[in-house]
Amino acid sequence: MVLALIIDGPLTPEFEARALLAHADQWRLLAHDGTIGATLRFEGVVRRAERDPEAADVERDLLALDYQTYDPMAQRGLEALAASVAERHGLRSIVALHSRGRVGVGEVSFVLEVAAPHRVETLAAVADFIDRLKQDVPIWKRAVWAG
Amino acid sequence: MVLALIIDGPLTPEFEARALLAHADQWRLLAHDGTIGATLRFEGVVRRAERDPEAADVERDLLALDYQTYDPMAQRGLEALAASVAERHGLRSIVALHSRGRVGVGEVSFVLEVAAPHRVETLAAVADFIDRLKQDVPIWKRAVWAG
Amino acid sequence: MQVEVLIFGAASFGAKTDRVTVEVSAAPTVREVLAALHAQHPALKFALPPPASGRLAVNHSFARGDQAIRPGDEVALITLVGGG
Amino acid sequence: MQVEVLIFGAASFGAKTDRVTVEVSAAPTVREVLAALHAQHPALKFALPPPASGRLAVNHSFARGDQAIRPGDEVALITLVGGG
Repeated sequence: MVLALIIDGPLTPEFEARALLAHADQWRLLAHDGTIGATLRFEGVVRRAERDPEAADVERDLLALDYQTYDPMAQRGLEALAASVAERHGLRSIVALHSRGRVGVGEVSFVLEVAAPHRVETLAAVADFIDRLKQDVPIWKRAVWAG
Repeated sequence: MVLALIIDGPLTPEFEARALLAHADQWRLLAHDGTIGATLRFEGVVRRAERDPEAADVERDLLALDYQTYDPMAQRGLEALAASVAERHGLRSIVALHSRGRVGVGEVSFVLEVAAPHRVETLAAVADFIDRLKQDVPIWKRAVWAG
Repeated sequence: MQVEVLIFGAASFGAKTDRVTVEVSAAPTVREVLAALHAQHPALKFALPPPASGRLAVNHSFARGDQAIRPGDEVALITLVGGG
Repeated sequence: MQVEVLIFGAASFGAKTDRVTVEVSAAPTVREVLAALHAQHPALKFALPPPASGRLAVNHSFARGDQAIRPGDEVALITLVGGG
Protein backbone atom coordinates (compact mmCIF):
# COMPACT_ATOMS: atom_id res chain seq x y z
CA MET A 1 0.00 0.00 0.00
CA VAL A 2 1.40 3.39 -1.05
CA LEU A 3 -0.34 6.53 0.16
CA ALA A 4 0.89 10.14 0.03
CA LEU A 5 -1.23 13.14 0.94
CA ILE A 6 -0.80 16.85 1.47
CA ILE A 7 -3.18 18.08 4.13
CA ASP A 8 -4.09 21.63 5.20
CA GLY A 9 -2.84 22.53 8.66
CA PRO A 10 -1.24 20.41 11.38
CA LEU A 11 -1.46 16.63 11.30
CA THR A 12 -3.56 15.41 14.22
CA PRO A 13 -4.38 11.81 15.09
CA GLU A 14 -8.07 12.54 14.39
CA PHE A 15 -7.35 14.08 11.01
CA GLU A 16 -5.02 11.25 10.10
CA ALA A 17 -7.56 8.61 11.09
CA ARG A 18 -10.11 10.30 8.83
CA ALA A 19 -7.64 10.62 5.94
CA LEU A 20 -6.74 6.93 6.19
CA LEU A 21 -10.29 5.66 6.70
CA ALA A 22 -10.74 4.93 3.01
CA HIS A 23 -7.73 2.62 3.22
CA ALA A 24 -8.51 0.94 6.54
CA ASP A 25 -9.56 -2.39 5.06
CA GLN A 26 -6.43 -2.61 2.94
CA TRP A 27 -4.32 -1.82 5.96
CA ARG A 28 -6.03 -4.37 8.19
CA LEU A 29 -5.50 -7.10 5.61
CA LEU A 30 -1.84 -6.20 5.34
CA ALA A 31 -1.35 -6.06 9.11
CA HIS A 32 -2.53 -9.63 9.48
CA ASP A 33 -0.90 -11.33 6.52
CA GLY A 34 2.18 -12.20 8.57
CA THR A 35 4.74 -10.66 6.21
CA ILE A 36 5.42 -7.57 8.31
CA GLY A 37 8.12 -7.81 10.96
CA ALA A 38 8.67 -4.12 11.64
CA THR A 39 6.87 -0.83 11.39
CA LEU A 40 8.52 2.55 11.82
CA ARG A 41 6.70 5.84 12.20
CA PHE A 42 8.39 9.22 12.02
CA GLU A 43 6.75 12.48 13.03
CA GLY A 44 8.24 15.88 12.29
CA VAL A 45 7.28 18.42 14.95
CA VAL A 46 7.68 22.22 14.85
CA ARG A 47 10.27 23.31 17.42
CA ARG A 48 10.16 26.62 19.25
CA ALA A 49 13.70 27.77 18.53
CA GLU A 50 14.93 28.17 14.95
CA ARG A 51 17.91 29.91 13.45
CA ASP A 52 16.96 33.09 11.61
CA PRO A 53 18.86 33.26 8.31
CA GLU A 54 18.04 36.98 8.08
CA ALA A 55 19.52 37.70 11.51
CA ALA A 56 23.00 36.14 11.44
CA ASP A 57 21.53 32.67 12.04
CA VAL A 58 20.90 33.38 15.70
CA GLU A 59 18.19 31.31 17.35
CA ARG A 60 14.82 33.02 17.71
CA ASP A 61 11.48 31.89 19.05
CA LEU A 62 8.86 30.73 16.58
CA LEU A 63 5.10 30.86 16.76
CA ALA A 64 4.64 28.55 13.79
CA LEU A 65 5.93 27.47 10.42
CA ASP A 66 4.02 28.26 7.23
CA TYR A 67 4.42 25.48 4.68
CA GLN A 68 4.08 26.50 1.05
CA THR A 69 3.58 23.76 -1.56
CA TYR A 70 3.75 23.98 -5.32
CA ASP A 71 0.59 22.14 -6.32
CA PRO A 72 0.06 19.67 -7.87
CA MET A 73 3.79 19.05 -8.28
CA ALA A 74 4.30 18.67 -4.51
CA GLN A 75 1.50 16.10 -4.22
CA ARG A 76 2.77 14.17 -7.23
CA GLY A 77 6.37 14.41 -6.00
CA LEU A 78 5.39 13.04 -2.60
CA GLU A 79 3.57 10.13 -4.25
CA ALA A 80 6.42 9.37 -6.62
CA LEU A 81 8.92 9.49 -3.76
CA ALA A 82 6.79 7.13 -1.64
CA ALA A 83 6.49 4.65 -4.51
CA SER A 84 10.20 4.83 -5.26
CA VAL A 85 11.26 4.36 -1.62
CA ALA A 86 8.79 1.48 -1.19
CA GLU A 87 10.27 -0.31 -4.16
CA ARG A 88 13.89 0.40 -3.36
CA HIS A 89 13.62 -0.87 0.21
CA GLY A 90 11.09 -3.67 -0.30
CA LEU A 91 8.42 -2.07 1.88
CA ARG A 92 5.03 -3.69 2.33
CA SER A 93 3.45 -0.31 3.04
CA ILE A 94 4.27 3.39 3.13
CA VAL A 95 2.12 6.31 4.21
CA ALA A 96 3.45 9.87 3.88
CA LEU A 97 1.47 12.90 5.04
CA HIS A 98 2.66 16.49 4.83
CA SER A 99 1.07 19.72 6.02
CA ARG A 100 0.30 22.72 3.88
CA GLY A 101 -0.13 26.11 5.56
CA ARG A 102 0.39 27.02 9.21
CA VAL A 103 1.62 24.51 11.82
CA GLY A 104 2.23 25.76 15.36
CA VAL A 105 5.08 24.95 17.73
CA GLY A 106 4.62 21.42 19.13
CA GLU A 107 2.34 20.42 16.26
CA VAL A 108 3.11 17.76 13.65
CA SER A 109 3.82 18.81 10.05
CA PHE A 110 5.01 15.50 8.61
CA VAL A 111 4.21 11.84 9.20
CA LEU A 112 5.94 8.90 7.57
CA GLU A 113 4.95 5.34 8.44
CA VAL A 114 6.52 2.33 6.79
CA ALA A 115 6.16 -1.43 7.22
CA ALA A 116 8.56 -4.12 6.02
CA PRO A 117 9.68 -7.67 6.79
CA HIS A 118 12.68 -6.52 8.87
CA ARG A 119 13.76 -3.49 10.86
CA VAL A 120 16.77 -2.60 8.70
CA GLU A 121 14.53 -1.88 5.73
CA THR A 122 12.31 0.41 7.76
CA LEU A 123 15.23 2.41 9.17
CA ALA A 124 16.89 2.79 5.76
CA ALA A 125 13.59 3.73 4.10
CA VAL A 126 12.75 6.49 6.60
CA ALA A 127 16.22 8.04 6.39
CA ASP A 128 16.19 7.81 2.58
CA PHE A 129 12.68 9.26 2.23
CA ILE A 130 13.40 12.30 4.39
CA ASP A 131 16.73 13.03 2.67
CA ARG A 132 15.05 12.96 -0.73
CA LEU A 133 11.99 14.88 0.47
CA LYS A 134 14.30 17.72 1.45
CA GLN A 135 15.90 17.70 -1.99
CA ASP A 136 13.17 17.01 -4.50
CA VAL A 137 9.67 17.76 -3.28
CA PRO A 138 8.64 21.40 -3.84
CA ILE A 139 7.61 22.32 -0.30
CA TRP A 140 9.02 25.40 1.42
CA LYS A 141 8.68 26.61 4.96
CA ARG A 142 8.58 30.13 6.31
CA ALA A 143 9.11 31.03 9.93
CA VAL A 144 6.40 32.97 11.75
CA TRP A 145 8.46 34.59 14.48
CA ALA A 146 7.19 35.31 17.95
CA GLY A 147 7.28 39.01 18.86
CA MET B 1 11.38 10.95 30.37
CA VAL B 2 12.78 7.41 30.45
CA LEU B 3 10.37 4.51 30.71
CA ALA B 4 11.02 0.79 30.18
CA LEU B 5 8.52 -1.94 30.92
CA ILE B 6 8.15 -5.67 30.35
CA ILE B 7 4.51 -6.56 29.83
CA ASP B 8 2.79 -9.95 29.71
CA GLY B 9 1.50 -10.86 26.25
CA PRO B 10 1.24 -8.83 23.05
CA LEU B 11 1.50 -5.03 23.12
CA THR B 12 -1.81 -3.53 22.12
CA PRO B 13 -2.65 0.18 21.83
CA GLU B 14 -5.13 -0.22 24.69
CA PHE B 15 -2.62 -1.94 26.94
CA GLU B 16 0.04 0.62 26.10
CA ALA B 17 -2.28 3.54 26.82
CA ARG B 18 -3.02 2.03 30.22
CA ALA B 19 0.67 1.36 30.95
CA LEU B 20 1.58 4.94 30.07
CA LEU B 21 -1.34 6.59 31.84
CA ALA B 22 0.70 7.24 34.97
CA HIS B 23 3.13 9.24 32.84
CA ALA B 24 0.61 11.11 30.70
CA ASP B 25 1.09 14.49 32.39
CA GLN B 26 4.85 14.30 32.07
CA TRP B 27 4.50 13.40 28.42
CA ARG B 28 2.03 16.17 27.66
CA LEU B 29 4.33 18.77 29.22
CA LEU B 30 7.24 17.49 27.16
CA ALA B 31 5.23 17.43 23.93
CA HIS B 32 4.45 21.11 24.26
CA ASP B 33 7.73 22.51 25.49
CA GLY B 34 8.92 23.16 21.93
CA THR B 35 12.23 21.29 22.21
CA ILE B 36 11.12 18.22 20.25
CA GLY B 37 11.54 18.30 16.48
CA ALA B 38 11.17 14.60 15.75
CA THR B 39 9.62 11.48 17.19
CA LEU B 40 10.28 7.98 15.94
CA ARG B 41 8.30 4.91 16.91
CA PHE B 42 9.39 1.37 16.11
CA GLU B 43 7.16 -1.67 16.46
CA GLY B 44 8.44 -5.22 16.23
CA VAL B 45 5.77 -7.56 14.85
CA VAL B 46 5.76 -11.38 14.83
CA ARG B 47 6.03 -12.65 11.24
CA ARG B 48 4.46 -15.85 10.01
CA ALA B 49 7.54 -17.38 8.39
CA GLU B 50 10.68 -18.03 10.42
CA ARG B 51 13.76 -20.12 9.78
CA ASP B 52 13.86 -23.23 11.93
CA PRO B 53 17.39 -23.71 13.33
CA GLU B 54 16.54 -27.32 14.17
CA ALA B 55 15.44 -28.11 10.60
CA ALA B 56 18.31 -26.92 8.40
CA ASP B 57 17.18 -23.30 8.72
CA VAL B 58 14.30 -23.80 6.28
CA GLU B 59 11.38 -21.42 6.61
CA ARG B 60 8.39 -22.76 8.52
CA ASP B 61 5.08 -21.24 9.53
CA LEU B 62 4.73 -19.92 13.04
CA LEU B 63 1.71 -19.65 15.28
CA ALA B 64 3.44 -17.43 17.79
CA LEU B 65 6.66 -16.60 19.57
CA ASP B 66 7.11 -17.30 23.27
CA TYR B 67 9.31 -14.66 24.91
CA GLN B 68 11.21 -15.77 27.98
CA THR B 69 12.74 -13.09 30.22
CA TYR B 70 15.22 -13.45 33.07
CA ASP B 71 13.57 -11.35 35.75
CA PRO B 72 14.38 -8.90 37.19
CA MET B 73 17.59 -8.66 35.15
CA ALA B 74 15.67 -8.18 31.88
CA GLN B 75 13.58 -5.35 33.30
CA ARG B 76 16.65 -3.66 34.79
CA GLY B 77 18.61 -4.22 31.59
CA LEU B 78 15.87 -2.64 29.50
CA GLU B 79 15.78 0.38 31.82
CA ALA B 80 19.55 0.77 31.85
CA LEU B 81 19.68 0.50 28.06
CA ALA B 82 16.94 3.12 27.66
CA ALA B 83 18.75 5.52 29.99
CA SER B 84 22.07 4.95 28.24
CA VAL B 85 20.66 5.43 24.74
CA ALA B 86 18.77 8.55 25.84
CA GLU B 87 21.95 10.08 27.18
CA ARG B 88 24.18 9.04 24.30
CA HIS B 89 21.84 10.45 21.64
CA GLY B 90 20.50 13.47 23.52
CA LEU B 91 16.91 12.24 23.56
CA ARG B 92 14.17 14.20 25.29
CA SER B 93 12.17 11.03 25.84
CA ILE B 94 12.38 7.27 25.40
CA VAL B 95 9.74 4.61 26.00
CA ALA B 96 10.63 0.93 25.55
CA LEU B 97 8.06 -1.84 26.00
CA HIS B 98 8.76 -5.54 25.56
CA SER B 99 6.45 -8.54 25.75
CA ARG B 100 6.90 -11.53 28.03
CA GLY B 101 5.18 -14.80 27.07
CA ARG B 102 3.20 -15.62 23.96
CA VAL B 103 2.76 -13.17 21.07
CA GLY B 104 0.87 -14.34 17.98
CA VAL B 105 1.67 -13.75 14.32
CA GLY B 106 0.79 -10.15 13.39
CA GLU B 107 0.94 -9.01 17.01
CA VAL B 108 3.44 -6.53 18.46
CA SER B 109 6.15 -7.76 20.85
CA PHE B 110 8.31 -4.67 21.10
CA VAL B 111 7.67 -0.92 21.01
CA LEU B 112 10.32 1.77 21.10
CA GLU B 113 9.37 5.43 20.90
CA VAL B 114 11.92 8.22 21.10
CA ALA B 115 11.74 12.00 20.84
CA ALA B 116 14.62 14.39 20.18
CA PRO B 117 15.35 17.83 18.78
CA HIS B 118 16.26 16.47 15.29
CA ARG B 119 15.53 13.42 13.19
CA VAL B 120 19.13 12.16 13.01
CA GLU B 121 19.20 11.58 16.75
CA THR B 122 15.98 9.58 16.65
CA LEU B 123 17.15 7.34 13.80
CA ALA B 124 20.53 6.69 15.41
CA ALA B 125 18.93 6.02 18.80
CA VAL B 126 16.44 3.45 17.50
CA ALA B 127 19.09 1.55 15.54
CA ASP B 128 21.48 1.64 18.50
CA PHE B 129 18.84 0.54 21.03
CA ILE B 130 17.75 -2.48 19.01
CA ASP B 131 21.31 -3.59 18.30
CA ARG B 132 22.17 -3.48 21.98
CA LEU B 133 18.85 -5.03 23.04
CA LYS B 134 19.74 -8.05 20.94
CA GLN B 135 23.14 -8.32 22.62
CA ASP B 136 22.67 -7.44 26.24
CA VAL B 137 19.13 -7.80 27.53
CA PRO B 138 18.31 -11.32 28.75
CA ILE B 139 15.22 -12.02 26.65
CA TRP B 140 14.91 -15.17 24.56
CA LYS B 141 12.31 -16.22 22.07
CA ARG B 142 11.03 -19.66 21.21
CA ALA B 143 9.07 -20.47 18.08
CA VAL B 144 5.66 -22.05 18.43
CA TRP B 145 5.36 -23.79 15.07
CA ALA B 146 2.12 -24.25 13.20
CA GLY B 147 1.25 -27.90 12.57
CA MET C 1 9.75 36.26 -25.96
CA GLN C 2 8.78 36.73 -22.32
CA VAL C 3 8.68 33.84 -19.89
CA GLU C 4 6.84 34.05 -16.61
CA VAL C 5 8.54 32.09 -13.82
CA LEU C 6 6.75 31.10 -10.61
CA ILE C 7 8.86 31.57 -7.48
CA PHE C 8 8.46 30.18 -3.98
CA GLY C 9 9.97 30.12 -0.53
CA ALA C 10 12.62 32.66 0.42
CA ALA C 11 12.82 33.87 -3.19
CA SER C 12 9.14 34.72 -3.17
CA PHE C 13 9.12 36.27 0.30
CA GLY C 14 12.16 38.39 -0.58
CA ALA C 15 10.71 39.57 -3.90
CA LYS C 16 7.26 40.01 -2.30
CA THR C 17 5.67 38.36 -5.33
CA ASP C 18 4.95 34.84 -6.51
CA ARG C 19 6.18 35.28 -10.10
CA VAL C 20 8.72 37.21 -12.16
CA THR C 21 9.13 37.72 -15.90
CA VAL C 22 12.30 37.34 -17.95
CA GLU C 23 13.00 38.51 -21.48
CA VAL C 24 14.62 35.77 -23.55
CA SER C 25 15.11 34.76 -27.17
CA ALA C 26 12.42 32.64 -28.81
CA ALA C 27 12.24 28.98 -27.72
CA PRO C 28 14.79 29.40 -24.92
CA THR C 29 16.25 26.44 -23.08
CA VAL C 30 15.88 25.94 -19.35
CA ARG C 31 19.53 26.97 -18.98
CA GLU C 32 18.88 30.23 -20.81
CA VAL C 33 15.91 31.05 -18.60
CA LEU C 34 18.01 30.40 -15.47
CA ALA C 35 20.74 32.69 -16.79
CA ALA C 36 18.15 35.38 -17.55
CA LEU C 37 16.79 35.11 -14.00
CA HIS C 38 20.29 35.74 -12.69
CA ALA C 39 20.88 38.68 -15.00
CA GLN C 40 17.50 40.34 -14.86
CA HIS C 41 16.49 39.71 -11.23
CA PRO C 42 19.51 40.44 -9.06
CA ALA C 43 17.23 40.61 -5.99
CA LEU C 44 16.59 36.89 -6.41
CA LYS C 45 20.26 36.01 -6.45
CA PHE C 46 20.48 35.11 -2.77
CA ALA C 47 17.97 32.34 -3.41
CA LEU C 48 19.42 31.17 -6.71
CA PRO C 49 22.03 28.49 -7.11
CA PRO C 50 24.52 29.03 -9.96
CA PRO C 51 22.59 28.82 -13.26
CA ALA C 52 24.28 25.56 -14.19
CA SER C 53 22.94 23.82 -11.08
CA GLY C 54 19.61 25.65 -10.80
CA ARG C 55 16.39 23.75 -11.25
CA LEU C 56 13.29 24.71 -13.16
CA ALA C 57 10.11 22.69 -13.23
CA VAL C 58 8.32 22.82 -16.56
CA ASN C 59 4.68 21.78 -16.42
CA HIS C 60 5.24 20.35 -12.93
CA SER C 61 8.22 18.15 -13.76
CA PHE C 62 11.90 18.86 -13.20
CA ALA C 63 13.39 19.83 -16.57
CA ARG C 64 16.84 19.18 -18.02
CA GLY C 65 19.04 22.18 -18.87
CA ASP C 66 18.69 21.70 -22.60
CA GLN C 67 14.91 21.36 -22.59
CA ALA C 68 13.20 24.05 -24.70
CA ILE C 69 10.46 26.20 -23.17
CA ARG C 70 7.40 26.57 -25.36
CA PRO C 71 4.78 29.31 -25.13
CA GLY C 72 2.12 28.28 -22.61
CA ASP C 73 4.45 26.11 -20.52
CA GLU C 74 4.15 26.58 -16.75
CA VAL C 75 7.67 27.38 -15.57
CA ALA C 76 8.63 27.34 -11.87
CA LEU C 77 11.91 28.02 -10.11
CA ILE C 78 12.53 25.26 -7.57
CA THR C 79 14.91 26.83 -5.09
CA LEU C 80 16.16 24.96 -2.03
CA VAL C 81 13.15 23.15 -0.60
CA GLY C 82 12.51 22.47 3.07
CA GLY C 83 9.73 20.02 3.70
CA GLY C 84 9.46 17.70 6.67
CA MET D 1 31.56 -27.01 45.79
CA GLN D 2 28.48 -27.25 43.59
CA VAL D 3 27.19 -24.26 41.65
CA GLU D 4 23.67 -24.17 40.27
CA VAL D 5 23.43 -22.28 36.97
CA LEU D 6 20.14 -20.99 35.55
CA ILE D 7 19.75 -21.59 31.82
CA PHE D 8 17.38 -20.05 29.27
CA GLY D 9 16.37 -20.02 25.64
CA ALA D 10 17.59 -22.79 23.35
CA ALA D 11 19.89 -24.13 26.08
CA SER D 12 16.96 -24.59 28.41
CA PHE D 13 14.61 -26.04 25.77
CA GLY D 14 17.30 -28.46 24.63
CA ALA D 15 18.13 -29.59 28.17
CA LYS D 16 14.42 -29.61 29.12
CA THR D 17 15.26 -27.93 32.39
CA ASP D 18 15.82 -24.39 33.63
CA ARG D 19 18.96 -25.09 35.68
CA VAL D 20 22.02 -27.32 35.74
CA THR D 21 24.62 -28.00 38.41
CA VAL D 22 28.40 -28.03 38.00
CA GLU D 23 31.03 -29.40 40.36
CA VAL D 24 33.87 -26.89 40.85
CA SER D 25 36.62 -26.10 43.34
CA ALA D 26 35.80 -23.78 46.24
CA ALA D 27 35.32 -20.08 45.34
CA PRO D 28 35.48 -20.63 41.57
CA THR D 29 35.75 -17.77 39.12
CA VAL D 30 33.19 -17.09 36.42
CA ARG D 31 35.66 -18.48 33.89
CA GLU D 32 35.98 -21.73 35.85
CA VAL D 33 32.22 -22.16 36.00
CA LEU D 34 31.94 -21.62 32.24
CA ALA D 35 34.65 -24.22 31.61
CA ALA D 36 32.86 -26.65 33.94
CA LEU D 37 29.60 -26.12 32.03
CA HIS D 38 31.41 -27.07 28.84
CA ALA D 39 33.04 -30.14 30.36
CA GLN D 40 30.18 -31.43 32.47
CA HIS D 41 27.17 -30.58 30.25
CA PRO D 42 28.07 -31.52 26.69
CA ALA D 43 24.37 -31.36 25.75
CA LEU D 44 24.50 -27.61 26.34
CA LYS D 45 27.45 -27.11 24.02
CA PHE D 46 25.38 -26.11 21.00
CA ALA D 47 24.13 -23.13 22.97
CA LEU D 48 27.44 -22.22 24.58
CA PRO D 49 29.96 -19.84 23.13
CA PRO D 50 33.62 -20.72 23.81
CA PRO D 51 34.20 -20.42 27.56
CA ALA D 52 36.44 -17.38 27.12
CA SER D 53 33.62 -15.41 25.49
CA GLY D 54 30.68 -16.87 27.41
CA ARG D 55 28.69 -14.70 29.74
CA LEU D 56 27.41 -15.39 33.20
CA ALA D 57 25.22 -13.07 35.17
CA VAL D 58 25.92 -13.15 38.89
CA ASN D 59 23.13 -11.75 41.02
CA HIS D 60 21.51 -10.26 37.91
CA SER D 61 24.55 -8.40 36.61
CA PHE D 62 26.97 -9.46 33.89
CA ALA D 63 30.12 -10.68 35.61
CA ARG D 64 33.77 -10.44 34.57
CA GLY D 65 35.69 -13.67 33.93
CA ASP D 66 37.80 -13.29 37.06
CA GLN D 67 34.92 -12.58 39.39
CA ALA D 68 34.66 -15.14 42.21
CA ILE D 69 31.37 -16.94 42.81
CA ARG D 70 30.35 -17.08 46.45
CA PRO D 71 27.91 -19.54 48.01
CA GLY D 72 24.36 -18.17 47.68
CA ASP D 73 25.09 -16.16 44.52
CA GLU D 74 22.44 -16.47 41.79
CA VAL D 75 24.32 -17.58 38.69
CA ALA D 76 22.76 -17.51 35.20
CA LEU D 77 24.10 -18.46 31.81
CA ILE D 78 23.26 -15.69 29.34
CA THR D 79 23.39 -17.41 25.97
CA LEU D 80 22.63 -15.56 22.76
CA VAL D 81 19.59 -13.39 23.44
CA GLY D 82 16.87 -12.51 20.96
CA GLY D 83 14.55 -9.77 22.12
CA GLY D 84 12.74 -7.35 19.86
